[in-house]
Amino acid sequence: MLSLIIMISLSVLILASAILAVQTKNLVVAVIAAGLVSLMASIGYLLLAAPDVAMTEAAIGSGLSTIIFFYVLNRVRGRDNG
Amino acid sequence: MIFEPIQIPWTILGLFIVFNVGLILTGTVRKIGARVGRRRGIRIYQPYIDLVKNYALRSNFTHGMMFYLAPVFRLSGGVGLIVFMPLIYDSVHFSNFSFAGDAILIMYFMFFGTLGMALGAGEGGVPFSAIGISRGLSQVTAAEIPLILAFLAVFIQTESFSITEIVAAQQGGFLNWTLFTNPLATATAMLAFLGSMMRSPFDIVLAPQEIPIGPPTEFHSSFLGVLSTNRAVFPMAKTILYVNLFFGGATSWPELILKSFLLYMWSVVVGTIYPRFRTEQSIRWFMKYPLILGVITILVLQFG
Amino acid sequence: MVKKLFVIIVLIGLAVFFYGMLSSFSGNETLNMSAAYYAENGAEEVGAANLVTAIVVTYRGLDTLGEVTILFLTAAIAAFFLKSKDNFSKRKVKESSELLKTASSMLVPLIFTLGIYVFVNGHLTPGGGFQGGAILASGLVLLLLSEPLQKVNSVLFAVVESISGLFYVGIGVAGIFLAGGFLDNSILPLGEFGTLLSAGALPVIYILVGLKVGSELSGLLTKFQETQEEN
Amino acid sequence: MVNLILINPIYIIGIGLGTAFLLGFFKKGKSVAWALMLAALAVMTYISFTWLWSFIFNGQLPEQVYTAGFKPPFSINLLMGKSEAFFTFLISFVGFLGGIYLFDKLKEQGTHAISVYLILIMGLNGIVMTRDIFNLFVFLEIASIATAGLIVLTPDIKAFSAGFKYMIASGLISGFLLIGIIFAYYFGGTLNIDFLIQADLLAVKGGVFAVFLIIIALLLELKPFPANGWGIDAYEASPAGINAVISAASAGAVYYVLSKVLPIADAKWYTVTAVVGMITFLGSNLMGIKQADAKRMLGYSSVGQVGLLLVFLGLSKQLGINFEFIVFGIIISHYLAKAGLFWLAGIVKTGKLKEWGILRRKPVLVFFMGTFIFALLGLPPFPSFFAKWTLVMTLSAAGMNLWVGLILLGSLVEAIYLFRWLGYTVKLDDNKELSLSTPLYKTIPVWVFGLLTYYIGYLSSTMVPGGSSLSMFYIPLAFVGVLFIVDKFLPVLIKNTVSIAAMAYYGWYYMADLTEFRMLFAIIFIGGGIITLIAGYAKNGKRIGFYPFAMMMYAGLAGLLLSENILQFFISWELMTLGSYILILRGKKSMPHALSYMLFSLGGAFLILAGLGLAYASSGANSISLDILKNVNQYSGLIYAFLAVGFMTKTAAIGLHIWLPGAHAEAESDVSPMVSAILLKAGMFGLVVLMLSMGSQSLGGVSLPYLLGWLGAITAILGNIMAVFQEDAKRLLAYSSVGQLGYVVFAMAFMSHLGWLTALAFALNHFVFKALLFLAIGGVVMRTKTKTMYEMGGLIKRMPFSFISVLIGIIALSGLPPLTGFAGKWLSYNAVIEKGWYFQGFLVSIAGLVAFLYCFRIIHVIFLGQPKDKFKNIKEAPLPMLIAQYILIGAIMLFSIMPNMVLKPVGDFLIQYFPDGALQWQGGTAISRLGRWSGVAIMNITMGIFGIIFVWLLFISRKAVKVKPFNIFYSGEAPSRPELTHFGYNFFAPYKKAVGFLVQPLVTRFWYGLADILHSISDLVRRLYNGNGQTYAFYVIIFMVVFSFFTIGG
Amino acid sequence: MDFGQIAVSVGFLLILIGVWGILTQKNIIKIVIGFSVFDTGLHMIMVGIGYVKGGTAPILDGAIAPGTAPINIVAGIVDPVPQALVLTAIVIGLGVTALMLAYVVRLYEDRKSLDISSYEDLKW
Repeated sequence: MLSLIIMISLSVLILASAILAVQTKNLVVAVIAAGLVSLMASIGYLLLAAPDVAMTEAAIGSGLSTIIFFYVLNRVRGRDNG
Repeated sequence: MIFEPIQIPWTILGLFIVFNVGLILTGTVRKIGARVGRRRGIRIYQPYIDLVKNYALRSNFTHGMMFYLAPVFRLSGGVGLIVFMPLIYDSVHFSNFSFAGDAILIMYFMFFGTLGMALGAGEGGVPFSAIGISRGLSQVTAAEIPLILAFLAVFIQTESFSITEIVAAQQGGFLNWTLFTNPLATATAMLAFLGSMMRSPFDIVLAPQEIPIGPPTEFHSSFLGVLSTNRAVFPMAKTILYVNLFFGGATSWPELILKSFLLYMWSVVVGTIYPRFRTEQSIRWFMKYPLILGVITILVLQFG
Repeated sequence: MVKKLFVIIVLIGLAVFFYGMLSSFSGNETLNMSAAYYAENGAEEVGAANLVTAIVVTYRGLDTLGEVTILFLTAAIAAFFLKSKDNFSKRKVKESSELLKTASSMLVPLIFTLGIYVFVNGHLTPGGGFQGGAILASGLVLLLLSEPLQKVNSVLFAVVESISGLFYVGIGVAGIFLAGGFLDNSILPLGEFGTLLSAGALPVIYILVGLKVGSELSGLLTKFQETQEEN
Repeated sequence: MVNLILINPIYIIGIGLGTAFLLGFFKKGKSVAWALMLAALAVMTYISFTWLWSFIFNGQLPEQVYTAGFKPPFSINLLMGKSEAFFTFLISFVGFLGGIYLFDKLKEQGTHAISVYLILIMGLNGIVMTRDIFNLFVFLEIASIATAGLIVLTPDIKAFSAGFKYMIASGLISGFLLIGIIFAYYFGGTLNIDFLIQADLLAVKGGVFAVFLIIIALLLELKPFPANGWGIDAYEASPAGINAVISAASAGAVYYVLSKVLPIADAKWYTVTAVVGMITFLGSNLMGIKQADAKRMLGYSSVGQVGLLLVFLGLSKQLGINFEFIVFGIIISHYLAKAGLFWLAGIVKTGKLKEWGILRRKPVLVFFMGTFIFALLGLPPFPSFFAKWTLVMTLSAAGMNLWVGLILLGSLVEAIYLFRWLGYTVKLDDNKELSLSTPLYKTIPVWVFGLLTYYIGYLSSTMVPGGSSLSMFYIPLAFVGVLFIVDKFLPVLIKNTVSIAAMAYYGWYYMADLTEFRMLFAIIFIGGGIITLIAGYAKNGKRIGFYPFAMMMYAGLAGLLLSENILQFFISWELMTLGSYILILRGKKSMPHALSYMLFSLGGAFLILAGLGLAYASSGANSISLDILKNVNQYSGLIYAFLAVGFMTKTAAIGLHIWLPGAHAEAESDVSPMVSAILLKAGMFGLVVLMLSMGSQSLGGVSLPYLLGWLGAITAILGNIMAVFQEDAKRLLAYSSVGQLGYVVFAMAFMSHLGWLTALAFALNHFVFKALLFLAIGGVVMRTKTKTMYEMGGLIKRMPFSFISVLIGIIALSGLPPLTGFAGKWLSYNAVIEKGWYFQGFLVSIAGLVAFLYCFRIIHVIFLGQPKDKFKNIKEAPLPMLIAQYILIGAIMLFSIMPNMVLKPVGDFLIQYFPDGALQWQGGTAISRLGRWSGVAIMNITMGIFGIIFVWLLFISRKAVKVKPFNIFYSGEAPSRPELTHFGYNFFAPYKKAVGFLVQPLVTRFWYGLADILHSISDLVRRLYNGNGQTYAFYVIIFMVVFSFFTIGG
Repeated sequence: MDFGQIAVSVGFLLILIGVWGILTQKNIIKIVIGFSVFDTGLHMIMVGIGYVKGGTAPILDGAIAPGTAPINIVAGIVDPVPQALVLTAIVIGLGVTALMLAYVVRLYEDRKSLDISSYEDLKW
C-alpha cells in the first residue's frame, strides 16, 4: 500500500516536472526539470523491480544528458548575454 | 470508252466552237453591261481585236521560268476542263476525252490553272499581283465551299460521278432537271457561281481602281494573249459544267450555247446591281447564305 | 494560436489512440514464453546471476553491439563538425576554485573505481557496461570542471575506443569458431555460478562495453567542452 | 555453375563494424582509412555476392544464422535467403561504388566520416538480414543516425537545419516504432518476427495497436506523402554522393523490412500499404513538377518510386507469382538510375536544373543521364519496362483497372519533370562560368551503373513471359549499340553509308517476306528511311548522337511490322518513341516541343499499354499473341477506345496534336521528313492492326468508328485551316500533316474497301510528298537560316531545283490532277458517297480546298516575289538533299502515271477483309460503281495540252527580253514592323478576319490550361513543405493519427 | 491498481507532453527537451510492460537464492527482457539527444538564433 502511494505521488511529480520542463520559458529550469523527470523515473524503476534500468536512467538520463544540456546552454547563453 | 485517235480532231473542233462562243459571249456581255449603264460600250467583236493585238505586240519581256509557265498552266487548265467534259449529251464526237475521268476530276482540275497563274504572277514581283492573288484565292476557295456541297448533292442524288450519267438522269422534260429535282442544291450552286466568275460584287480580285488588273498585272503581249484566250475558254467551261450538272445538259450545240448564255447573264445581272464587296465581306457572305443552303441540302440527303 | 489548436486536436486523437492501447494492457500475472525461458535457462546456459545482463550481453548481444555502435556514431559525427580549432588555449578561461580542484582530485579516482566496479560485476549485480561507462564519463566531467585548461587527451579516448571495439567484434567472431555462434559467451568456461570469474566471456564483453561506452561518452563530452572553449 | 565458397553473413556485420572501429587508429592516414573502408565494403559485397550466386545458380537454401549459440526466438538470428542476398548485395555494392565516388568528401571530413559511412552500409545490411524486431529497431536507428550525420558532410547551415529536421522526425517515428515493438512483445510474447507472425497479433485484443504502430512507423520511415518533408529536405541538403546511397540503398532496405514485417498483419493492412504507396507516388511526383533544384527533385522522385514499390507490396497477393519479377524490375531500375542520377548531380554540382547544360561537355555522361531517366520511367530495354509490362498485364488480369490507371498516371507526371530536365541538359546554354570536373573516381561509378542498367535490362527481357520472342531486337539493337560506341570517332559519310546499308540489308533479309499491310508499311518505313538518310550526306562533321537514335527509331518501326505478340509490338512502339524523341530534341529550339512530344507519346503509350492489358485480361487465353485482340470478350469498347486514342497520339488527331507542329518544325532539316512523313504512319499502322483485329466496336452505344470518322474529318479541316495561318514554313507543313493524317483516320473509319483503299493511298501519298516538301523546305531553311516565310522571297532564281520539288510536292498535296494526290481525293469521294457520310465528306473536301491555300502560300512567298538582298548570293540546297528529293519526285511521277501498280495489289488484299465495293481495273483505269479515273490518260492529255501551249508560247514570245523585277521598297521610310508591309505576312488576312475564330487555339489552351492547373496544384500542395521542422513533425503525427482512425476505426 | 499499468499510463502521458513540447515550442533546445521527456515516457512504458505483479528484480542472488528450482524463478521475478531492451533504448536515446544538441550548437553558431522558424531555408 505504501509503495502504491509512493508510486502514485511519484507519477504526479514526474508529470508535473515534465509539464514544467516543456512549458517554462527559462531554459535552465527546463533542463533541470527534465533531469528531474529522469531521476524520479529511475526511482520508479526501482519500484518496478528494475534496478539495472534505474541505474542506467540515473547515470545517463538524469546525469549525462543534463550535463550535455548544460554545456550547450552555457555555450548558447554566453553568447546571448554578451 | 477508250481513247481513239479520231477523237483528237473532234475534240479540237469542239474546243474551237467553245472558244469562239466564249469570245462572242464576252463581247456581248460587256455590251449589255454598258447599255444598262447607259454607255455605248464596245463592239461585240472587240475581244477578237484585243486578242490579235496582244499576240502581235512586238515589245515582249519575261521574268523567268514561272512567268513563262503561268499562262501555259492557265490555258491548260481551261482547255483541260473542256477536254475532260462531254459537251453534247449522247454525242460520240463531242464527248471529248471524258473517258479519262469524271466530275471529280473536273472539280479538281479547275484549280490547275488557278495555281499556275498565281505562281506566274508571283514571279513578277509586283506587289499588286500578290495582293490580287491573295484576294483571289481567298475568294475563290470561299465560293468553292458551297459549290462542293451542291456538287456533292448532285452526285448523291444520281449516285454517279459521271457527267454523262448525271445528264442522262435529267433527260425527259425540264422537270427532271436538277434545278427542279433539287432546287436547294441548284440555288447553292448558283450563288457560288457568282463568286467564281469574278464579276461584281466579287470582282475585287481584279479591282481596276486599286490594283491595275490584279494577278495578271505584269503580263502583256503574247503572255497576255494566252491569258485572254483562256478568258474566253475558262468561263465557258464552268458554265458548261453547270449546264450539265444542274440544267439538264445539252443535246445539241444551240441548246448548249443558249443555256450557257443565260447562265452567263445571271452573273452579269447580279453584277450590275450590287456594288463590290471587300474580300472578307465576300468570304463572310459565302460562308453565310450559300453555305447554309448547301449544308441544309446535304443534311437533308444524309439524315432526311 | 490556430496552430496550437490543431496540435491540441491531433494530440487528443493521439490520446484516444493511447487510451485504446492502455485499456488493452492489463498487466502481467506471469512471465510470457520468452521471459520464462530466460528465467528457467538463463542461469544454466549463460551462467550469469543478473538475467538482464545475460540477455543484454549474450541472448541479445547483437543489440548491444549495435547500441555501442550508435554511441560510436554519435561521437564520430559530433567530432567531424564540432572540431576544435586549436585556438582555445589562447583564450583566458577563468581558473577553477581551489576547493573544486582539491575535491575533484580526491573524488575522481573514487569515481573511476566505482565505474570499473560496476561493469566488472555486471553479471552479478545490477549495473554493467553502460552504467559503469557512464560513471567513468561523469568522472571525466568533474575533471573537466576542475581543470578546464587541461587539454584532455582525446587520442587516448580514440585508442581505447577502437581497441575495445575491435576486441568486442573479435570476441564475437571467436564465438563462431569456438562456440555456437557470433557473440557466444561460452568461448570461455562458464565457471562457478555467482562468482566474479564466471559466465564465460560475458564479463570480458561487459568490461569492453564499459570501456568503450566510457571512452565514447568522454569523447562526446570533450567535443562539447572543446567547442565551448573554442570561442 | 561454379561453386563459390559461402561465407557466414555475420561477417558482413563483423567486418563492417570491425573496420569502422579499426579506423580509429588512422586519424592521420586518411587515404589509408579510405582504402580500408573500400576493402571492407568490397568484402561485404563479395560475401553477399557469393550467396546471391549460390541462390540463383546452385539452388542454395536459405540459411539461418544464430547468434550467441542459441536458437530463436530466444536469441537474435539473421536470415540469409535469396531476397536478403539480393538486397544486401545491392546495398554493399552501391556502398562500395559510392565510397569511391565520395573520395574527396570523405577525405576532407576525415576518418570519422569514413567510419560513419561504413557503419551506415553495415546498418542497412543488418536491417535486411535480422529477423528480430528489436534488433531491427537498433539497426534502423544506426542507419538513421548515420544518415543524419552524413547529411552534414558538407557542413553548411542548410545541411544542419535539414539534419535537425531529419532527427526530429525520425526520432518521433522510431519512438512510435518502439512502443509498437514493446506492445507486440507484450501480446506476442516474443521479439522474433517469424514467431510474431505465428502469434497472430491481430487475434489478440489490442494486438491491432501494436501492429498498427509497427507498420505505420515503417511506412513513415519510407517517407510517405505528405509526411515526408524531413526526408526531402535531407535530399536537398546532403551531398549527392550520400543521396545516391540513401536513395538506392536505404529505400531498398527499409522497403524490404516492411515486406518482411507486413505478414504480422492481415489483408486490410496490405490495402492500407497500397493506398499509402499510391498517395505517395502520385503526390510526390506532383511535387516534382515544380522543383528547380536537381537534388530536391530527385528526392521527390525517389520518394515517389518507393511509393510505387509500396503499392506493389500492398498488392502482392494479387500480383501472385509475378510479384517478385515486378518488384525486382522496379527496384533495380530505381537503384541503378537514382544512384546514377544523384552521382551525376554531384558531378554537375550546380543545383539549378537550368544550368545542367554544362554536362554536355561530357557527352557520355549525358548519355548515361538519358539512360537513367529512361530506366526510371520504365522505357525499354530497361528492367523497369518489363516490370511495368508484367504489372499491367497481371493487374488487368486481376481486374484492378483503377490501380493500373493511377500507376500510369503517376508515371506520366514523373515523366513531365524528368524529361523536362533532360531537355534542359541537352538544350540549354552551357554556362561557361561554371566548372565541371570529372575525376575518374566520380565517373567510374556512373559508368558501372550505366552499363549495368543495360545488362540487367537484357536479363529482365529474358525473364519476362514471352521474353524469348524478344531476340528479334537483338540484331538491330546491337547495331544501334555499335553505332553508339563508334559515334564519337566516325564521320557522317561512313556512318550514313553504314546505316543505309544496314537498313537495306535488314529490310531485304528480314522484311521481304512481309505481306499486305506490313509490306506496304515496310516500304514506307524502310524505303522512306533510306531516302531521308541519303539527304543526311549533306551534313558535315560527325553529327554525334544522330545515327544511333535514328537507327533506334527505325528499329522500332521495323519491329512494329515484324512483331507477332503484344510485347514485341509495345517494345517496338516505345523504341520508336525514344529514338524519335532524341531526334526531335536535336533541333535548335525544340526543347519544349520535344517535351510535349514525349509526354503525349508516353500518355499514348500508357493508353496502349492499358488497352493491351485489358485485352490480355479479356481474351482470357493467357496468351500475348497479337491475335488476342480478335478474341476480346468484355471491355471491347474500352479496349478499342484506349488503343485508338493511344495510336492517335502519334497520328496527332485534333486534341492530341499540339505536340506535332513544334516538334516537326523545330527538328533538323532531314529529321522533319523522318518524323513527319514516316513516323506518323506508325500510328496509322497501329490503327490498321487494331481495326482489322477488332472490327467495329461501340462504347456507351456509340459506334467508335463513327466517332473516329468525325474526329478524322474535324482534324482534317482544322489542321489545314491552322496551317493556312502559319508564318513559319515548317510549321505550316507540320500542321498540314495534322490535317493529312486526319484524312487517313477519317477514311479508315469507313471500315469499307474503298475507305481503306483511300486511307492507304493517302498514307502513301503523304509519305512521298511530305518527305519531299520537308526536304525541300529544309534545304531552303538550311541556306537562309530562317523559317519565317516572309523573310524569304524570290528564291526561285537561286534555288530552282528546290522550287521544282516544292511545286511538284504541293500539286501532289493539294490533290490536283494529274499528280498522285488526286487518287486519294477521287477514292475518298467514292467512299463517302458509298458510306453515306456526306457531311463529314464535305468537311474533308473543304479541308482539301484549304490545303490549296497554304500550298500556294508556301511556294509563292518563299520562291516568288521580290528577291531579298541578303539572299542574293545564296546557294542551291546541297546535292544529297536534292538527290533524295528527286528520288521522291520520281516516285510521285511513277505513281501518278501508273496508280494501278500500287492500288491494284492493295485492293486485292483488301478484298479478304472488305470484300464489297472493290474497284474494277481496266489497265490503268479504275472503275468504281460511281465513276472512273484513268491516271495514265489524265497525265497524257494534260501533258499534251500543256506541252503544245508551252511550245506555242515559246515560239510567239521567242524575242522576249528578260527583266528584273522592280525593286519596290518602302519609299525611304523604315516601318517599325517591316513584316506588316510585306505581302507574304498574314497572307490570307481576309480569311483570318472572316473565319479566324475557327482556329482559336482552343485545344492548345486546353492542354496548357491543364498544365497550368497541374503546376498550380503542385505549387499549392508544396506549400505544405514550409521548411519548418516542427511542421514536418506535426505531419508525421497527423499522418499517424489519421491512419489510426481509418484502420483501427477510432 | 497494477504498478505496471500506472507506469504505462504515466509513460503515455509523458509521451503526450513530450510531443506537445516538440510541436509547440519555438526554441530548439526546448524541442530537444521535449524529446528527452518523450524518451523517458517510452522507457517507462517499456519497464511497465515488463512488470509482473509482485515480482522481484531478475537477479538470482538477491531475493531469489541461487539454486532455486527454475519453476520458482519463473514465478518470482519480473520480465527481464523489456529491461534489457530499455537499457539499449536509454543509451540510444542519449546518443540521439547528444547529436541533436550538437546540431543545435552548430545551428546557433551559424545564425545566432534558437528559433526553429529561422531554419526554413529548404522548403517546397
